[in-house]
Amino acid sequence: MSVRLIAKSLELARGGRTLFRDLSFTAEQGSFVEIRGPNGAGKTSLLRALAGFLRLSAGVLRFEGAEEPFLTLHFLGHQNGLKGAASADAHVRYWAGLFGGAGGGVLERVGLARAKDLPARVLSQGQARRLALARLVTARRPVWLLDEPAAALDGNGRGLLAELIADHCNTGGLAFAAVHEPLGVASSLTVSLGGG
Amino acid sequence: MIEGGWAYVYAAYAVTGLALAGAALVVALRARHWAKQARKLDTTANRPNPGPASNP
Amino acid sequence: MNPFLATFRRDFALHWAGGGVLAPLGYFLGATLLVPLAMGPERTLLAAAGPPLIWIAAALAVLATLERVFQADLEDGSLDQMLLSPAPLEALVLAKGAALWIAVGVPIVLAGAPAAVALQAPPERVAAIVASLGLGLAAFIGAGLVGAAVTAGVKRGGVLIALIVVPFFAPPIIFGSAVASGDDIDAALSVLAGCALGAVALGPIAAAAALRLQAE
Amino acid sequence: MISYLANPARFMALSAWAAPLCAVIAAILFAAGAPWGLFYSPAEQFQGETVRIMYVHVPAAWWSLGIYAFMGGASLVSLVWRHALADIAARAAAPIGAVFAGVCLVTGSIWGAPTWGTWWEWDGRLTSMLVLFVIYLGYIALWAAIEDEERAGKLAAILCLAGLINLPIIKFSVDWWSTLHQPASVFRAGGSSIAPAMMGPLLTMAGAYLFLFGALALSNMRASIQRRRVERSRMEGGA
Repeated sequence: MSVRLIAKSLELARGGRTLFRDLSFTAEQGSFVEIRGPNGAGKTSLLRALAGFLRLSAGVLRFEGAEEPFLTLHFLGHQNGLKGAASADAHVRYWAGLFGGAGGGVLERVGLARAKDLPARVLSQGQARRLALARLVTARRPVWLLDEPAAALDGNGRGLLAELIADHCNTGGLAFAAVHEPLGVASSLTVSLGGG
Repeated sequence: MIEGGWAYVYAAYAVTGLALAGAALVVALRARHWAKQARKLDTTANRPNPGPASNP
Repeated sequence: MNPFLATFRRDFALHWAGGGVLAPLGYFLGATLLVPLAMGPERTLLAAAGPPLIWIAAALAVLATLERVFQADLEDGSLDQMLLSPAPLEALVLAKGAALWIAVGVPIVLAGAPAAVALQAPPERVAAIVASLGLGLAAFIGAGLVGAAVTAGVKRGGVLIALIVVPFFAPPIIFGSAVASGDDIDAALSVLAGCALGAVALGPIAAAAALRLQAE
Repeated sequence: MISYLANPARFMALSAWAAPLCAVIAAILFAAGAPWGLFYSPAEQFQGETVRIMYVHVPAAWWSLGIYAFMGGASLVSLVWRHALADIAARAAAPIGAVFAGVCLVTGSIWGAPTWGTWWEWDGRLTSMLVLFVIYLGYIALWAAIEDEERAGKLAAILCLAGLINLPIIKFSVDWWSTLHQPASVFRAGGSSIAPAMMGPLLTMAGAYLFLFGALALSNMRASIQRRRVERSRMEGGA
């Protein structure tokens, strides 16, 4: 399923302040888009608008090749979306049910196989972020919206992240990432916000 | 027939008068305060005086 | 496993974690204990007025569990994931409500039997009281979901939820207490069932609308 | 009409003369209605003079419900057409509705005191009004508790509509509850059985309350709009 995301003159105002205006871009299938900009420039808001959580003040957003946009994307925010009392394995089973995926071999993929039965609260920051990354591969969804995905990841954690994104894009996926420094994946498009 | 009704009647009217007048007073004061702030904002906005902006 | 069951299983498990149902259940029994302490141990007085007061204890116990139903999901980012599920958010909210009803509601309902007897309810009425508590708890939770959703973003919103939801508790308490005090039990039970169905049907819709706003 | 009013600047221009006009009309109606009810209308065969309390109690009862219905309408407009002004209107109306409900409760208990022999009797109508009063408090408290004003408006709108749907159910259950526990209360507070001579002052006072609500709600809205403008300019370091 090939997905193309077309954005025309997007505009967003929060609490009377305009975060961005006349933002247009087209993201082709298989591309990795970096979203850059200083803190408070609206990177997170843009990602949440792409995810459909946030209503744009103006502009047109079109997911070509997907009937229901929110069914075609994964969202990785600042928080990991983890429940401290639930084990890593329980999280994967829950996400498999929630998104409708198989969820097999996912923990191995992100290097958390040994921590399978540990409750999420005992995981380190890096391990927790890896578990959140596991959600991206639990159910196959063409569009990834990643908000500073490398946060709290150590060296080989970043390696894993780059690998996941590269695999995703090579197999026809599309990924957006709000970043402060490059992730080690060639980006075919850069959207920069808050230049002012 | 209830005797001495007038005491109750005056009590009820007094309470109503107090409550409604009190509410009106609070609303009027609040409206006046923010009208003044808005006016002050307009004067400093379209008359950019060199002096420091008078923050309330 | 579909999203509804997945959410139900997860919330049900989370209710049992960390001491689980001990706190709400203990609170229910503690609140019931306050009744004779307040009214005196005199049995005839208790028999006349005691049983309906179980409903105050049940309402308090439910109110105590509502604050974290959605606040936790909003804070840890789980709400965003629920919005991306194929199942409508209303269904997932219903699943969370059902998990709360079974994990917390049912134990309180069962504890209602000894509590009713303790408050001098006639033994033959205890079954009706337990049935009414089951329906009443569903009505409380249905309404409580709305209160929990609109205050999810408020820190220490527990007291605010209580204030917001108390008016919605009036009908279930009226008809539930009528059953407890033995006034035409069948009529009261049927209307109580109506309240419960209404709350379970409408609560999740309003709560989901509020949660979508919280996620903005 | 809704979109016409939706633009704050136009609303400010319109309300600049509408609010004082409502205030003047309300003052006139109060000045006419109160003496009319107090001195120029008949006492009642059984209640004697205390029936005159009806002229301050009944309009308060009518409008505390009417204002909540108004808030429900504004909430619907806010959620469906997303007008920010609708949120401001509902928030401006709520405290006035609460004051009217409070007046209704106090005057109701004063009115009932001679016949009931106590200052508060759990009469069906007064109990429903008390529940409505708590609903108003919950609505106002929710607004106060949420920092983000835009979100607070929409969440309060949802709560208001949930309350609106529940009001008839609450009214029904409280009425059933009050007949269950004691016979229908003795005095007839409203409804068709009002003597024609009493309708004059009653309707005048009802008009007075309505225009008072208009004046207070409009000025509350004006204040909220100006407050938002001032705070927003402060936020941008303007003032």
